[in-house]
Amino acid sequence: MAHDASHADAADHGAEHAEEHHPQWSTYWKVALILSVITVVEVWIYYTPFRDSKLFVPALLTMSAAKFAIVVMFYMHLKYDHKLFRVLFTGPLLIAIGTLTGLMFLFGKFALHLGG
Amino acid sequence: MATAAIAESHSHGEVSHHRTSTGLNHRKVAVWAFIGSECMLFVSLISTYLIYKGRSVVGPYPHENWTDPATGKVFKEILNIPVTSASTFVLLMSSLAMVLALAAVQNKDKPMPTGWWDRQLRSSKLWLWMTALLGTTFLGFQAYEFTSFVHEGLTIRTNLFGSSFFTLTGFHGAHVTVGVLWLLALLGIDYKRGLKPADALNVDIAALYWHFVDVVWIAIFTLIYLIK
Amino acid sequence: MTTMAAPAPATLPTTGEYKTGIWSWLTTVDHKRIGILYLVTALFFFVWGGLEAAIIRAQLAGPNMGLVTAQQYNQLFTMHGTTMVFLVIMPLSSAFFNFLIPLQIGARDVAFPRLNAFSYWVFLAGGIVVTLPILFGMAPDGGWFGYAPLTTKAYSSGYNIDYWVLGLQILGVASLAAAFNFITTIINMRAPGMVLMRMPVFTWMSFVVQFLVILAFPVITAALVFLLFDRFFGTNFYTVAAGADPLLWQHLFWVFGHPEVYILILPAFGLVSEVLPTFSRKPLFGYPVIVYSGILIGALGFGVWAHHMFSVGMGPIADSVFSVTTMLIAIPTGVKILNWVSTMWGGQIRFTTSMMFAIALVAMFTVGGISGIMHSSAPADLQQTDSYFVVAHFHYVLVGGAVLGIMAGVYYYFPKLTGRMLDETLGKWHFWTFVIGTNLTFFPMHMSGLYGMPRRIYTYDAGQGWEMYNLLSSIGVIFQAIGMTIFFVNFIRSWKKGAIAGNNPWGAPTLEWAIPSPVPDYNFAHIPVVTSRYPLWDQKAGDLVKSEAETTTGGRLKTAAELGIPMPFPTILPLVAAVFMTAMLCGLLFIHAGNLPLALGIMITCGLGLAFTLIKWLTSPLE
Amino acid sequence: MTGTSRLRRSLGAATAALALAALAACGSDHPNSTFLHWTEFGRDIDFLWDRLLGWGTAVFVLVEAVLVYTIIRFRAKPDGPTPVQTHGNTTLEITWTIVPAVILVFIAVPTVRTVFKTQAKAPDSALQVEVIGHQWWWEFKYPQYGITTANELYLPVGRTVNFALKTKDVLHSFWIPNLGGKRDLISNRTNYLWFTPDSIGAAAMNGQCAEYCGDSHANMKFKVFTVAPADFESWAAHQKRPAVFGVAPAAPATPAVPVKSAARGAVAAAPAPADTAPPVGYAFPADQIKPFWWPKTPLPAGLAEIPDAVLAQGDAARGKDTYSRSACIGCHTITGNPMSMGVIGPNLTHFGSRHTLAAGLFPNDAKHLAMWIKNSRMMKPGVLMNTQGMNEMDPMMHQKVTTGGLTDAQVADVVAYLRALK
Repeated sequence: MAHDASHADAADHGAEHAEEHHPQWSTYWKVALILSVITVVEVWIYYTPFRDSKLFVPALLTMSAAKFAIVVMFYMHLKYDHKLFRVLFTGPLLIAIGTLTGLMFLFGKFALHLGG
Repeated sequence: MATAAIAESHSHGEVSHHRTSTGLNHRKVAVWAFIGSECMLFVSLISTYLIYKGRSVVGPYPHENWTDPATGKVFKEILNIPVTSASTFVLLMSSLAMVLALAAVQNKDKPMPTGWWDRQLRSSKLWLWMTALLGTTFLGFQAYEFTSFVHEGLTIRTNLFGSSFFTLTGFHGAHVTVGVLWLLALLGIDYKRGLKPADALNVDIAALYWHFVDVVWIAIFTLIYLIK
Repeated sequence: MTTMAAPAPATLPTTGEYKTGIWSWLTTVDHKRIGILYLVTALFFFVWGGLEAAIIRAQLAGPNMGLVTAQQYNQLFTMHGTTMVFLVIMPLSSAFFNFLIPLQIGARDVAFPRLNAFSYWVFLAGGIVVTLPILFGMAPDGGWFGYAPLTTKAYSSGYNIDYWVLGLQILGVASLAAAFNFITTIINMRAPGMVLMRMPVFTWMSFVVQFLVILAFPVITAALVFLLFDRFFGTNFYTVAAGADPLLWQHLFWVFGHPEVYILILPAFGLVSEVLPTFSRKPLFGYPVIVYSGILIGALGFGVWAHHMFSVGMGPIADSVFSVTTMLIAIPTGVKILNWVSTMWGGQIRFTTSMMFAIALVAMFTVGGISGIMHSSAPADLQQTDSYFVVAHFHYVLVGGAVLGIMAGVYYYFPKLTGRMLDETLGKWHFWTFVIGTNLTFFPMHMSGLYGMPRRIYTYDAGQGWEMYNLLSSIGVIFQAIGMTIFFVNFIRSWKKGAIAGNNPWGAPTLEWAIPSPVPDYNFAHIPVVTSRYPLWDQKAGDLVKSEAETTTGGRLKTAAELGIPMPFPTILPLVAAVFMTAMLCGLLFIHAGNLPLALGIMITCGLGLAFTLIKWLTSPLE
Repeated sequence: MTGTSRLRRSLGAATAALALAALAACGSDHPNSTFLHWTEFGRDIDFLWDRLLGWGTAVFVLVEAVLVYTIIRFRAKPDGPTPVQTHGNTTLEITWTIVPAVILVFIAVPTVRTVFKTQAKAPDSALQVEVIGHQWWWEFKYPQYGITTANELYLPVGRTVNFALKTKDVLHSFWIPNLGGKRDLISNRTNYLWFTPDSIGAAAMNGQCAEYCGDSHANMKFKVFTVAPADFESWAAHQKRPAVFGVAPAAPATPAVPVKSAARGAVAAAPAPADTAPPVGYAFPADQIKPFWWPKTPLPAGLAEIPDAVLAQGDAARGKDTYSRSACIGCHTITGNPMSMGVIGPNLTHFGSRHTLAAGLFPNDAKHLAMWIKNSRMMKPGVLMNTQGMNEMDPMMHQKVTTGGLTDAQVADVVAYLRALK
């Protein structure tokens, strides 16, 4: 039922994969539900003693990454779209995450103190 | 630049004599490249916030109370998690509205279903309005947050936390504002001549931008608000 | 070999309706004309930045000289660096991106022609904002990497740094807009059969560079936004008293700054990768390796930034990691050098001026690359960084690499640009004086640096063992100046009077040489179908271009209209948008002047003007 | 060390053949050389440098030789055949990917080892020196001795010195090329650098700021003396004491400056006070300092000198009075002078024992000191210290000094006072 018309203008483009795998309305609702649940869990654990656990930050980062990935894959339909877009997005994203990680190390945010 | 790239618009991508080597639309390629670039912008802003976290010489602080040694005045931890959780939820729901708007435009020429709810799902105007309103609500939350912080004694000039916090969230807010204006422009077209499946690409591109601004907030909410 | 022997026509082809006059240049959206605008503007700034360098070298020719004051000197070296990086080498590369990319991939234009014009006008505006103040003695004086907190208002209370921050921010917009444009162009507008691994290496390197731009410039944008907010709105990003960490600026700057080095050098690598095969009459040796090493250099370029900061005390782990990643970059770079030499090996080398510049790049970049390895060793770098040794190093990279490569490109593509040849005799004079001058200027700097001379000093004392090296460097500048003067004479004369070039004067293999010189506004009368990496060597001419009978009428080339090719309309809107945007940002200067209402008035007025222009732009048809 | 110098010799020969010959022949003396082996830090760096230069030269020679051979051997011949259209050679390309990688291992391993070695914690017995950068001068503190001084650094031979590097304003970089690499002074951070001057006797050398820090970056130098341990203790013991007004020199330490000012001819030596107070401590003997070391900065045009006759009239006691009532005390400390407690400018307690003034910019003699006091802003661009001479034009404020200005005679008195602070 969901038909991707956005490819109609692309003259020499085979519309085959877009036809088959495009998400349904129901997918969008399910995704919204999952996103909401994760957000609720995130806020909930913020108010529990788990907040002082060593696993708190990793847990939050994992949930946040999951939300990030779900939105990108389903709402930005990167899961279904041309693989070029995946490259255009994940390449820069990886460099960005690498830079963030590098900076955190350099400013001692990961507390890796050896020597000096 | 995004707007300028988008401004290379209507007659270009859709004109049939312009074949493209990948079959992809120019503007959509450009917007994905733009989003990749924005990743680096927000990573710079987020990194700066995180680097400066805990380094302010005076309060108020995000997660701790602070007593001004000069006046003895106590400043409470300033981040308001319940309010921000609500605004985060609003922004997430706006993304849902946005995909529904896109789906509605893509399916404009299908026979109209009979069920009331299914008919609502076909209304691009409804979902575009919904997205814009949810986006505006998010901005309202942010305006509330900013003004209450100022009342509590935190401005962009107060300390490192203030400078990096307001700049980061302010840049995000500016992106949401651009997104809302973009949605209003699409609504203007919808009212003037109706968005058709051939316009789906225009909505698609706006949606990509909108969702990206949403995922940035997902990162900000966790990294800035929830992690101490 | 099909086109190699084609006799040059006696006259230049004309299309009849190619518009001339100032207005046609202000409104042009033709990538070739925009390329020419970039070229001419960048060459103008080359003279400007060169004069700054000449004054610097005159001041340093001997010890304790008093030609300029300390403050003037500090402005001169800041502006020399800023000018050469942002207003000379980058836009010279942009000139080639604009002119060449569509031609090399068989396209009629870039993906967003009006955005392309906008990029140029924004670049020009940013260039004016950052360079003009030197005429009033108010030029930026914080060094080209503008380390905080020296650049904060507490230590630089004048307007000098304001112009730098605003100018760089504006130039960043130009680079980003252009990069999105070229990424889209290369991905989307290749001719049928022009798969990625058939693309000319220049286009490949340009493709990598555009990604470096879109990933590196946002970082400097953020860093500059912080500085701008600090200076105009009183934020604390670099305020020492508020607990700021000056290393924040340094890290953000070099996260941008190191990829920027590759933004400067890779286009030149691309150009010599075109020149060397043509004049050796051999395909590029190891094309895939050259391409992959270019990508690898670009990607690794994001993991080495802190090697500019070995003296700041990052700790042994960071120093070691960045030392090793920096050394890794030497591998793909070395591979490129050896592949270029192997391209010439076994060939029939023709020593045109273009080829000589390309060979000189291989020879001289090697020196810069080796001194780069010397910096990569963190403890050794502690004796080298911020000394003249590092000045020698990056001039070997940027002059011995980027400028020589671009010069090879200018001599190579001038015929395609203008339809006429640059004079080869003057070219040889240019080559020898410039290359000798370059070595004479920069090689002694290795020595003065290793013998303890720090960089960025406006004067030095007698008896420190530096006099002779400095004198040699200063004499070298005279040679460079003579060389560039010869070049400009040649450039201007040949534009009007040079020998007629014909389609393919060099017997080159790539697509741009299949069409007339100068290139008609529609580029390709029909879009070619490509089946080879070297179509003009491997394919029949008839497969690539229409016959002369089909494309000419009455002794002239047919117009786009006659051929039924839709062309984008010229428009002034990109220029207007660029002016509004620049004026809007410059309104901030009145905040510094203490006149908030005027600042707001200017910014709101220009902001509305910009919005109105963009709406007009958005709603007017492209073609 | 012998092994490396043999390596260096052979490589030096190769390099000379590559166009250095002319340069090396002309270059006679390099007093600020970075190749010296005077500290373990310097030796470690030079060890790496030898490897870098060796491999670098080898690669350079190889690449350029192949390049030159190629362009000569394969130059186009008339009617030459179309060359064989080779597209590459996988074996070759893999080879020249792996070979550089292997060479890099030989550089990377000692690099990493040296990084960790030189950045380890300094031994606890080290002499602690706190270095504080200011625009544009250096403050040196010896916390173990309770000494604060400026612009001249005394280091005992054979003892590890650990510098704690800080800055009061913008970034600077602490560099003594003869002794080893540089380290930056970063606002809101403390950096450390340590080494042991163990292979050099008493020597005077240069240090300088290596990070651009504004107007007078070029003029932010400092002077370094390596001295025998006993001499260091003598120097330190005296520097710790409050200024004793009117102290006579024990040794011929008076800077009888043996050089000529490039611009103004001979530099006048000031009359030494003929008092007989307690002896001063060790100061590096001026006559053992090589000519390169003495600043030859020209005097600014348009700044009137104070005649020698007026300077000769300077009286230290009057000068103390004038000094103690002038603006000087707002910025300078002289321990022993209770009026002089300022901390913005250099500590002047034993100013007379220093050989240079204005961060190594001028020799510390009466003439230069007088002109410095009169109009320091003409002597050194951008300095914070106000112009003090009566009716002098302050080049930064663009106005003449009137109230509070010092006449030439008063300047001469202050000069006499400051120079008496041995």
